[in-house]
Amino acid sequence: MKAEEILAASKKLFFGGFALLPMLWLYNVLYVWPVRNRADLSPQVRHYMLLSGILSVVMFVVFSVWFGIFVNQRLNWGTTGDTLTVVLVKGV
Amino acid sequence: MNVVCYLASAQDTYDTIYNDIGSLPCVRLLNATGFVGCQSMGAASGVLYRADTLEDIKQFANDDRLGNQYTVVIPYWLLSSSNVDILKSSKRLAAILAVVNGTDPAHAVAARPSTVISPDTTCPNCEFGLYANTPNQYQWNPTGSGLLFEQFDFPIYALNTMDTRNTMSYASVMQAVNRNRDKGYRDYPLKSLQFHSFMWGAQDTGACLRKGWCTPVGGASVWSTPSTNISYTDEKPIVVITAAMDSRSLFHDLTLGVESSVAGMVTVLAVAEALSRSTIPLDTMSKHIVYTLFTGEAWGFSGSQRFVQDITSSPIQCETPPTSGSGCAYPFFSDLEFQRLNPAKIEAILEVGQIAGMGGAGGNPTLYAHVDNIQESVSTTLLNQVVQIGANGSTTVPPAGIPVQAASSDGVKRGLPPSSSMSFLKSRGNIPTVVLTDFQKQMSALTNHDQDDSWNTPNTINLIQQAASVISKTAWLQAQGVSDSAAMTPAQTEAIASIQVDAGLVQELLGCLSLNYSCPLVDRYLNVTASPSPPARLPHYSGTLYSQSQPFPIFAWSFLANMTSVKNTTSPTPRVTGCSSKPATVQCASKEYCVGDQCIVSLTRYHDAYGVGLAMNSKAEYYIKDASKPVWTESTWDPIGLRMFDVTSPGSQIAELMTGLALTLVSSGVVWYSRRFLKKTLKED
Amino acid sequence: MGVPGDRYSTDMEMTNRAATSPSRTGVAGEALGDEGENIRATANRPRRRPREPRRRPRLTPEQRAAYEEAERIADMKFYMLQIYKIIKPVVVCICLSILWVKISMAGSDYRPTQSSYTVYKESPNSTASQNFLGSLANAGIIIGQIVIVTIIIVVLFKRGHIKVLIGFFMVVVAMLLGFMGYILILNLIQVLRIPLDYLTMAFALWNFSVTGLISVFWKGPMWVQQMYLTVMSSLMAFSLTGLAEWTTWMLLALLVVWDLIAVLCPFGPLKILVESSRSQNQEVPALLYTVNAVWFMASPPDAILNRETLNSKESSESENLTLNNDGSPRTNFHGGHSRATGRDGGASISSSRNSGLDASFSAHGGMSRTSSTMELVPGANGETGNRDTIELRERARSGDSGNSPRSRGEGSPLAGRVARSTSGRQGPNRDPRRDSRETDDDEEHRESSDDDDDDDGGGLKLGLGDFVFYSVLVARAAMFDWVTTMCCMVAVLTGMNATIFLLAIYQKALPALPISICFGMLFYFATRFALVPFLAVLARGQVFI
Amino acid sequence: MTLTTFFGCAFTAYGPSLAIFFGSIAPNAQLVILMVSSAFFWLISVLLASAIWYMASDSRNTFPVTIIYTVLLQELFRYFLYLLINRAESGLNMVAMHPKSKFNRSYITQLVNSLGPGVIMCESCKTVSLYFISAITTSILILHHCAWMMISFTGFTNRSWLRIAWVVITHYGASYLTILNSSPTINYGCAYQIIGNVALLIASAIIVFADMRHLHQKLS
Repeated sequence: MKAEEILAASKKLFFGGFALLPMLWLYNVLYVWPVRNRADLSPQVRHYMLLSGILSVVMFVVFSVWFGIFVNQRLNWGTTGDTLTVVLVKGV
Repeated sequence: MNVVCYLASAQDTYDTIYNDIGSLPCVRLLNATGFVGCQSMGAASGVLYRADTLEDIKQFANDDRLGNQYTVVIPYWLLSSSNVDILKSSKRLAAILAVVNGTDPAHAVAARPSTVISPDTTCPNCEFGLYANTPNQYQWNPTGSGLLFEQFDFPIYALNTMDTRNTMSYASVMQAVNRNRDKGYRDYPLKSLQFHSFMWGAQDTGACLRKGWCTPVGGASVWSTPSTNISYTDEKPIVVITAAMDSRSLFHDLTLGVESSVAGMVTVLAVAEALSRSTIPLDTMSKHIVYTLFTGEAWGFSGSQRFVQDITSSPIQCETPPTSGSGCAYPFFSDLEFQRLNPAKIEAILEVGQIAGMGGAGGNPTLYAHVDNIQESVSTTLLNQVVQIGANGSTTVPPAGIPVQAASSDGVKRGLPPSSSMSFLKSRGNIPTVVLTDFQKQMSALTNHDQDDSWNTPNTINLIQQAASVISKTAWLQAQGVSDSAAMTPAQTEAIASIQVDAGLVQELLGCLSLNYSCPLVDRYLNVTASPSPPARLPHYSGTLYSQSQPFPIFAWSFLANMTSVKNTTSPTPRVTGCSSKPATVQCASKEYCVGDQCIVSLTRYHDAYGVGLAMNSKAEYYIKDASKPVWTESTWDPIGLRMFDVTSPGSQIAELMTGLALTLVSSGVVWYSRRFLKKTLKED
Repeated sequence: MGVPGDRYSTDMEMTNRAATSPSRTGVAGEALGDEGENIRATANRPRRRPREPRRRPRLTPEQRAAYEEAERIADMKFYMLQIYKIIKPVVVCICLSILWVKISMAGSDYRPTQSSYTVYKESPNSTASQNFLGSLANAGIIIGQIVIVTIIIVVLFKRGHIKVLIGFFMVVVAMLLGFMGYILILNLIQVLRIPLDYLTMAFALWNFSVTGLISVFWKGPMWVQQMYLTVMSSLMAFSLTGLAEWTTWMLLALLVVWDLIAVLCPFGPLKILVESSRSQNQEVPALLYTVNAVWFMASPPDAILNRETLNSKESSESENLTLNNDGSPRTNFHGGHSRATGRDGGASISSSRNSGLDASFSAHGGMSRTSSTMELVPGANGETGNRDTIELRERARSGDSGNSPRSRGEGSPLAGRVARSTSGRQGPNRDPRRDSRETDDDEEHRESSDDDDDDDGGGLKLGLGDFVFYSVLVARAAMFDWVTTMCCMVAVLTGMNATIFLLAIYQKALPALPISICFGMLFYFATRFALVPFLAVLARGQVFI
Repeated sequence: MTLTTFFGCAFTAYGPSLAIFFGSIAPNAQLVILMVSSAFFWLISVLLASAIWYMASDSRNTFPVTIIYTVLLQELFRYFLYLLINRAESGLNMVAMHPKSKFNRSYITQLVNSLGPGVIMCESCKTVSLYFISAITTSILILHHCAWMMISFTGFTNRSWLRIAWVVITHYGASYLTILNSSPTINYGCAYQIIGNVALLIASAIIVFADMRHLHQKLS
């Protein structure tokens, strides 16, 4: 696998991640990690990998925070809460 | 090789492990602001523990040698908020089994405390009553504990030896709990009980209805009139004779309410029977007589309020007529005949409240006539009439010696006790109204009580008979337009004398409607004994709307239809009989009903009864229209049940786990070591 | 699936196969397993080996005879390794399906998602004949779809519309991951009473399926792709458990027939497909679970310096790199879904290359090799075959000893340690070679240029469809009882092994369903009606046998 | 039976066999395949047994009879398996050298089925839950099967009837011992059963290790 290909791939993955695809960023990290130390690898790749890692973590944090809010607040939101919920939870 | 397989023989294994038990659950109900009743998210299970007295409960709470989770078996009368708090404080309460009736001495009737405490509030349904907005209204049920309005986050089930199945369950539970007690609750395996009591509904009626996990509490009221030609426009006034048909209690399967509702219902039915004897046909009188028996009264006067709301809002604009039958699809009405009643014309209301005489306040039984204290003047004449007739009756007709007093005879004007009349008076305050009860100051302590399941003959029967005769005569005089019995034509004197309440009928009705539904009387109308398992004691809980059959409304309908139908006196041709026994040959004409194997013409109708705060939209879904009015709904459940089984001690369970882990670790260690050993031997060789 | 070691190791074998008979060489390595040490030493600089032809003369005829002798065993071992590699994902897939079913059944109100294309709704009160005909109709409809789609695919492929096929498969995979995932999530959150909001779910599904698409059709770590393929099959299987019971059995039975026809008949579409793929030298785009790493993110030998802590097998990466690197992007088109939509990829091995023997003598293989070996050893053409087999044998031996020592009697850790230490030692004296890398690469490129389809064709490939229907069978059993489930699982796995051994014997693409499914169904009914009550009785007496 | 008991029993029953599996079988291709096929053959034998039981409707609940043909069939099929594998792997005989584990799978059902809160008490020893007894017996039986596998294969390979006889006899012994579990008369019957089985197991294990040592010496 040529360094340029890696660069191109991780670049694509990195920009693709902005389509609400943090998992793609994670994927990018998994993808580049094994070869992060290749001498002929352009430093950009490492930057992309780093950024992807950070961004994916951020995204996941954001969504888990949202989920926490939802779980705790949905009952107070009334109809909105119900429409947001996929399967209404019985008994609570 | 040891297998217990799923389908093929799972059942017998299941039976060897588990013992299913007939269950009388306490369920969750919701109103505009929250929910009441019992709920357990998971399946609660606990070792059976027996507590017969308050001391036992305290000891359970303080005994630190006890283990994890317990199902406490207590007598019903120990089930109070304070005791429950004590039990919960122990942190090891899984569920409660309340024994309402039991053969064990600790649960026998003899063991019951002398003073019963009503589980209802200190003024039942008053927040929906006539005086809801008046400051410090009179509390009719001062001893009420409000247990019905508590929230329990654990299952509470009842045990009651009311029929063979429940007696068996009771027996097995008692046997198990006694064995546990003999083992000191420490010598495992102990008997444990598991409860499934998962209620879908949560928060309040609004949210629950939105999610479709609740059904309105309610049923069918019944109204009936002898004057089949009644119309909205004929200027004839109306005399309403009314009572409630349902009551409530913690365990809906046990709800009976002899005092709370049955006696009143019996009275009205007896009145209808007595008046049907009148030699002067009722439909020819100057006023209409209308009998109303309301369901859902225990739930904020749902039945009466809805009835009043509907008749006052008539004529109804039916937007979408029904595809078949009578009534209207939207706005929904199962029947529209009620539009023939003109609320403006209601000129007198005679209501029967609690008159079983089970108040516990001893003394010689007396009937009290309550009137509204706001517009007292309008009711004065009616009140006097009732009292006077009561006085006459006590002397002339049997039963002798049950006087009828004005409730305000002691000079205190308390107004009306919680009653259906309030619904009428709320819409129009100036209707002469008298509510006849057996109490003066304070409702019976058995109000909405699970143990309100008995009466004492002949006392109760006399009371009912007296009330019935008083009401029938008053209604008759009212209908005749005669203010004073002194000024009566001979015909009228002869006619009123013909109105006699049959004590035998009263007794029979009482028996049929409380303890044995498949009695000859009911059977004559509904042929219940034909069913494979004839019902005996049926709950008087109104149930949820349109969901289950309504035995008491159905019977009331048939009985009233029969009593109010056009009798031979006016129509010489005898009734056609055999419409139900020989349906092939005998068919009733249109507009005729087949009641008790007879084709009759009658104006007797059901009327939907559910909280007036609720309404049904065009998509046949219920929603809250007015949260200030009653909006009681019952939550949907998962299948409910109890099962009993052995459990091993927590200690031994831990031991088992430890054994397992140890075994695993050791064996893996051995494997690892032996592999290394083998390798070494190979290398050495 | 996940274990990197297997990947490299098979990769290794593939590599050898790419040039010549791998199994033979592989075993040669094993046969003289005692040489393990020094072989492993050479393992780490294989590309240097051609330049040091010292070893070749060491080969005497009797030794060669020994190699021939070793081949049968070798094939056996090779297929065992293949089975070993394929069993893991299959088992995982089956277990996942069982899990889904069990969880869904735990729900108080489990309504299996009735498939839209069932004309006949089974009802308990309908008679057996009704059930039979109705289920036959349902299954027939599904099979019909499968057949049609298969034929379409074959036609497209023969016309060479690879892009269309790939696009089609992409759509299918996206649909599977998204829609089936959605259905599964619905079941799970309903049973587990999880409050989930549409935002989070859409987000999760979107991420899940897009990443899946990329990993399956584009680049990415091998194990992620394998994971996705497995999960996807389990999802498909779960969605098929929605079929009524009789329909399921009927469907499986018909599938067996169809599979036989399609793969074995002279005009069976799949046979045509395989042949045309061979003649066109064109990889069939299909969802095949390849046990071999068809593509790996390569790293130069010097990376080993920083990877001493890792698994010793990575020392063979250098080989993978050079042999696979430009085969890789294309081979990622192991795309599209197979059986779920009707594309029917039986367990197929491009046979002409798989057995060492007929590879080395088949014209194609021979040509390719000679052409490739020209650069390696300027020598008499007659000899080349043997020569470079020998060389490659050594190379393979080295690689092999690097890879799968565990398959031999003595355990791996020791070997691993040695290998690691050697690789460590190799580290420094590698560095100069990085300059000469280009030339090496060129050689390797030319060598591998015409072996591309080899490293796809090489190694065992199991159509995901087989995954799916194995899982369907076991999941259906799981709806009944645990004993039945286990029995069916064993039956299916055994059937699969049998199929693969048959592959070893017949050296041609074989349908993977018939044996397994027949065993499975047989065991299902036998267990359900005889074994289960039997065991129940034994259970009551707590008697063990 | 609570979750604790569930895991307790699960570990007890399957811990050892899992240890053997992951320890010595999973890493090895041949062994995995051998395990699957041995399980397959074992299932066939049990299936046949159940079929016989199905037909012999009169002696369904007399366990001694059932055990006779069940065990016999198992041993028979073990021999068939040996023949097959011997044929398949003519040349390299690594067969006798490796242990083959087999999961006594069927206990799973009881385990899962009993995930509910209730337990049955063992009839012969009232204090212990039947599940736990079964778990212990299961694990012992699994180990038994491994040992028998190895012993019998060694026996088959070098024609030592002693070993084969030992396998058959101990198999019968183990099975008949388990009848004690349900005996209402003998007190602590399950204890005797477990002790007896463990004794047998130890004996077999000694034989196995002896064989292995011998084998290795021979190899070297």
